[in-house]
Amino acid sequence: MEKTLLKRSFPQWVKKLSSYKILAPVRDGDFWNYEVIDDSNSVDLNYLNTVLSPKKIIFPQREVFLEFSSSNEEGLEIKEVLPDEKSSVIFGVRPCDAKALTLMDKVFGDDLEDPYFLERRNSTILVGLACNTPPSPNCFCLSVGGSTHSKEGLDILLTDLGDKYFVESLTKKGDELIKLAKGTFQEPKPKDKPDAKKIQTDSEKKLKRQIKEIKKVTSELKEMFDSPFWDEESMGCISCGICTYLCPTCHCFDINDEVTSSSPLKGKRVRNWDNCQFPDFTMHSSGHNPRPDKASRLRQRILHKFQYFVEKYQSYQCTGCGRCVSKCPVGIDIIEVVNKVKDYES
Amino acid sequence: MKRTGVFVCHCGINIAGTVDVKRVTEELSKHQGVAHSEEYVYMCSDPGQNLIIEAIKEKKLDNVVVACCSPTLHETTFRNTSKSGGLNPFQCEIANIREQCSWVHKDMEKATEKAIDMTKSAVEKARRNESLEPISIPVTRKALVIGGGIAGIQSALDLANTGFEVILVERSPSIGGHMIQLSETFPTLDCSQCILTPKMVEVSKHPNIRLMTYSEVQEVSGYVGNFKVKILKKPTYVDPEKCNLCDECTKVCPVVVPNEFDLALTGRRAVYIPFPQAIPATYTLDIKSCPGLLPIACGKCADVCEPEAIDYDMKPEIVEEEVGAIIVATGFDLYDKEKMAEYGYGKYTDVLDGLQFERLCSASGPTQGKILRPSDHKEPKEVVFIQCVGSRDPELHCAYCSKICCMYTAKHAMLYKHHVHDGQAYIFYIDIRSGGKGYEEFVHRAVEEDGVLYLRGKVSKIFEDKGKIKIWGVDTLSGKDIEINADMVVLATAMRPSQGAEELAKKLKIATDKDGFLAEAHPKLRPVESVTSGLFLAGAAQAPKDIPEAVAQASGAASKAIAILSQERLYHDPTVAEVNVNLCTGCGMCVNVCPYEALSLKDGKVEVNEVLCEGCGTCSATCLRAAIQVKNLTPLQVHEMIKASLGV
Amino acid sequence: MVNLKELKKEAERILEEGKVKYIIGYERGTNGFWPTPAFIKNPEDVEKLIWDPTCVYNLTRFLVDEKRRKAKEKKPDERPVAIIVKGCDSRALIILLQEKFINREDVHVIGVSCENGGVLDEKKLARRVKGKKALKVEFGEKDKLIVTTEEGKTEIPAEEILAERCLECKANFPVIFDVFLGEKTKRQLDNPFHSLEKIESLSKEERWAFWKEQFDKCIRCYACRSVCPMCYCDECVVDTINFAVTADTPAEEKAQKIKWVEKSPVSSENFVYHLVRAIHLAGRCIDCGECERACPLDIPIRLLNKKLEKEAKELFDYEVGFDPDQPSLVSSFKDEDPEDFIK
Amino acid sequence: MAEEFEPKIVAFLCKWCSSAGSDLAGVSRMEYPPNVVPITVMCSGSISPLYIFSAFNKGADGVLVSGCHPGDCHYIKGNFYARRRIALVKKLLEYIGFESKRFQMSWVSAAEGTKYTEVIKDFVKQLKPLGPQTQLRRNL
Repeated sequence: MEKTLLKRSFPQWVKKLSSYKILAPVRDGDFWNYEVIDDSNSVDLNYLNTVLSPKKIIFPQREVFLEFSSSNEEGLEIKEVLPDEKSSVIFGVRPCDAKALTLMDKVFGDDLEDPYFLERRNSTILVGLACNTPPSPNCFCLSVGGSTHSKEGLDILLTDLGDKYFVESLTKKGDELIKLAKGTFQEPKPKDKPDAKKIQTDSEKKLKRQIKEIKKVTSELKEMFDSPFWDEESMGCISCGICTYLCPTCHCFDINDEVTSSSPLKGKRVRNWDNCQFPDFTMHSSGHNPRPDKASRLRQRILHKFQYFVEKYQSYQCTGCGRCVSKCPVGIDIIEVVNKVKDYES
Repeated sequence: MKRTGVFVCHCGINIAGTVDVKRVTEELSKHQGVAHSEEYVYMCSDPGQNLIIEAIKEKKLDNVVVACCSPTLHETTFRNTSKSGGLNPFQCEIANIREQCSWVHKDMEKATEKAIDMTKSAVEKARRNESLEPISIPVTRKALVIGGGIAGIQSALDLANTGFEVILVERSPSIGGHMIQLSETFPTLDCSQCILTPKMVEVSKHPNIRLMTYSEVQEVSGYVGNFKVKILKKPTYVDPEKCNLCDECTKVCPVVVPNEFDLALTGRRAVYIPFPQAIPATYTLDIKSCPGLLPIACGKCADVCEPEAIDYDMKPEIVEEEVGAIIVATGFDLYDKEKMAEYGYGKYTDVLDGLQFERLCSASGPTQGKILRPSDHKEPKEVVFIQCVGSRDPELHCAYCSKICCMYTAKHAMLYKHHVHDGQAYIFYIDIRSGGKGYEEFVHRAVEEDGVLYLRGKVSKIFEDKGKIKIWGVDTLSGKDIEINADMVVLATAMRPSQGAEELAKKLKIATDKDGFLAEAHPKLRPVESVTSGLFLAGAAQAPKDIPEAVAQASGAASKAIAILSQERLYHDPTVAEVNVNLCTGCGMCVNVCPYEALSLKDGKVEVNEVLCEGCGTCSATCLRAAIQVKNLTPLQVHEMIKASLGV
Repeated sequence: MVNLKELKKEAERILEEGKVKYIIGYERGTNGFWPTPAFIKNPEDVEKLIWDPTCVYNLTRFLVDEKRRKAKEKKPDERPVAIIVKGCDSRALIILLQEKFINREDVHVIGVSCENGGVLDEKKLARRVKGKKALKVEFGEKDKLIVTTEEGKTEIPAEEILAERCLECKANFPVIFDVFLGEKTKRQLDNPFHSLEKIESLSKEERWAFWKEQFDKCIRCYACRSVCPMCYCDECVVDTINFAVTADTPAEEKAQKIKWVEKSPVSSENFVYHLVRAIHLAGRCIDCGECERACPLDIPIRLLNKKLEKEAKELFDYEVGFDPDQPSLVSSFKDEDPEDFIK
Repeated sequence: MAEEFEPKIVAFLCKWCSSAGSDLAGVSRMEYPPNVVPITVMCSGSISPLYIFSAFNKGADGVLVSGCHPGDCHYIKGNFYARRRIALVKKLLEYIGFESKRFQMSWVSAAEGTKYTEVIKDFVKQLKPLGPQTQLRRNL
């Protein structure tokens, strides 16, 4: 279904969606983040990339799995806690972040299904906004098979045509949303679609950064596991969690029992994001650490995204959002690292 | 999981009166890991203790918590009980639900709640206690006594006579201290030298005593039972073995310097014997006043020395010794004369201090016991004695009372009257402190039999006037102004820690009080011990004292030392700091804060000297990486106690 | 003015003479005009070295890595590592020496002075050149920085785009070095704790609201402590995992690990984490501002540490980072330390 | 009317002075409110800031740290380090807007049973109007 929507009537549409929880980018000082919106007028789509991707909504940093308590002698009493939020709409999802969610679907919905993730994923509708100009100087979605106007993973894609949006509904869920506010949409004019197309090609030209000949990378990496390359590249790394926590595709987690009372025993089993760049990520209780240094950890990050994931799911585990590049406190640049991989002779 | 047994004591109604003991017992029985929980009217009674012993055996308990009175009372009891039950004593913890709970609360409900939390907290601690054995240390059965005054002599003799080896170190050429300078002693007026010299001789002859005069302690390391000391033996340039005391050397020595023994009332040569009965009986060449040895400037003494006892090539020597205990008896000095200018001291030759007057009275003194004033050797007819010179004067001088001045001033006045029957003695005093056996009577005797005139008040001005010393003052009783034209003034100057004591204290790591006297471990209960175990205090080094007190403390210190030396091994509380070397980065912060220098850095990691460690835990609170903790009161234990106290 | 040629000459010299293992410095990054730490081993690479107001990083952080690496090596190269330090970085070095974490002889210190008072604040700059993209920033004449954008050069008064910490810097030149470039132009400081005033002036409730909002943002990526040269512990006390264990660490010791803070990024735990970090940096933080700069969510962490720096000065007259022989703040005391807060 | 709020206080007492002082209060049968659960440590110098944060994190409404008077420390100088450390913790808590009335330090000697009861009474009185401490309490 294709429509157009005047920007001024955008709030009316949002108003019609009162049965949903609405999330959209909200400005906080110098950066943007997805927050729950209660006032339909406060949805502002002139935003740059959010610090945290919509990952944090569908795969929250902390998730309670179950609650346990020792009820007298019968041992433990256990209660599973599944997410039961009303379905929500996220506005202003960037194509790269939407694509990222499809990659997570592979992980959490593949051979092993993760009810917590899927529950949220299915109850969420993604309204994307195409990037007429790359929102970050470090965008490189094209290099990893994405696009500034990619529809992958979205339910609706909006393209900014100046005073109006070109609206493409891509799924049933999307159609639902539009139906809820039929009146506020118009049928597209003939030139709207070509316009949108043109904007896309222009904007893709504006992408400043790219990984060249990415096809070669995966095979190259296979040869480089023991290369000193990783030592050189990781010298500047400080082993913080920014790159992976901000990454829309990174999905590693750690499961913990949080004891709130030791006698009688009470507590929760929770899942928290974890991070392959932390030194203790692979720490064994024996004291052995298979990834003892920064080099092996940086290698893991690159290999996971450009080799292992490809091997398992035939897709890079990177959508070119550029967050890890922009926010790395020491200027480690995944684009450069991968570019160097290709022309590295050991 | 560890099996803990909980035993709640009623203490009659002392606890049960305000704490629902039954409920505490029930609640605790539900607590994680509590395998047994019971109450009894008096846990400390034999039947009570037997309950514990049986429970330990039957229920296979790993540790025991007794909820009862303060650990200061029965911790030992119940630790021994646990021991007889087959547990390590450290597996027993006390929850103090009496002093800290039942006795201070009225509301039964709330007191019970609190008692429950306290007991749970104790359980959490107990189950994480390590089983520990006391740390045992070998003992070097030899003692060091620093200071050869009456206190040091007494300590040395007591130790030696008990059969222990003693090293007695004295920095001046002879032992005897200040007591040997005194003429008579109050309140009996017996001759000071007559009662002291026999002891000095005994020291010199004693097979167990190694006397090291003209020597100073340079360095002390180690700990109780195992101190290592370095002693500097200064060269006397006279071989005591060869010296036959012929005194020829002094006759030829060209130098004359003030004689310390007579407090500069007389002079001595550069080579000299401090006083005739000096121990060791030998001469000393005082290099500071000698014209010089390198190169030899004079050399007369060696020339005349028949037995060739004089050896200019004698070198300072450092003697290293190991001892198990140390007694510090460094004595006192009188308040510096510079500070006493307002009394004309140091300005007018006939203004003397107490010790100088002692020398004047002494038969062995500069005037062979005749009291003549230094300026013109005339017999003084009017003598003014002034008490509290520098003492009890927080604004300008010392805040404390020097304690012995009241008595020796009375003695001085009395001695003066005995020598100069027609003379008049005045005493300016603030008040008379004559506590002590026969002391009060002594002062009365001075007034009644010897007609000494006591004037209550302070002196306002002292100045020379036509060969006399004019004293202005006020008699605060009559309110009258007083003016006396005295021939001589004797000042009862304050007692100070002997010069150099502060420095020595640092070497020994003994604390000093605000006045510089050595600090005892406890002002009431541990008056002869220092905070560092194995180090004891005797005599005026700790506070102003008269002879009997000094002697008493000296014997006390000796017996404390004997308590250590008489043992094969010492045992030290094992709840000391331990280091997790994996976490330690060797920053040394803990080393800085340790009050006992028990911590040191070795190859970038900190090491604990378990014998020096007292387990205060300041190190563990300072460490940023939890790399050091005190056994059986670890951060984990505190963390769990916090949780239990708050019921989470 | 630091002469970059001289800097490179010195770098080349020590590398050619084989005096040092390698040089830790700054080189131009690939992400815009921001630099990235450079680890230069070969004399021919010294050309990469740069020195301008974008050189924000406190490189002493990498001496910590170097020590760890060295510890693992069988036959370690015992030569020192050369490092380029600004005033603040040099104070970090002082602390590392004070805490005996590194030995003086293991570092060859190339000190540079911060011309016209310091380094950039990325966000301030972005705001200042609104929209336009900065390509280059250089030191200009007296308290001016020269910013080059697509539209050419503009002179901007330093204080408008300098990092807050630089405006409060006690000494914008190194206090310890083997070689020194530039000059010791100490900027005159009327209020070294200016940045605290805003928060200090708030009411208790407002202060709480402020910090709660900040710490609620925290995602515990630990960039603050990872970038901090003072956070060199093998294992942070708030970490719930035994990290500094070895194969022969007994189970009991592992079990001793305390969960002071839960891993979950919830308000209370974030607070405790940041409080513990602040108190552990008391008397150690030298205000290089890296924690705040690294934070992806702009939590003003620096203002926590700065506060304790202020208290240390005012309560105990304790100055951080000038004397490697001074005992640390919490392992020393004065008899006259204030105690009016004690009942 | 609702029951009056009863604050829960964790009191870290040094063994030699403050704990002994609380014993004396007991022996002299002085009464004070039962809101305090004492934890006896060897020396106030051994009290880590972590203990204090943790106590609040575990839900304490108030935390008391008590040691020997300056100069009386059984371990010579432990309480001087405590004084400095606690001062910093107090300032930090104030700064982040934590209710600093909830954190108290005192000197209580073994002879000051009366003072101990006074300290507790005042502290409890001070805490009651504040209600439960939620600022740092674990909210998992």
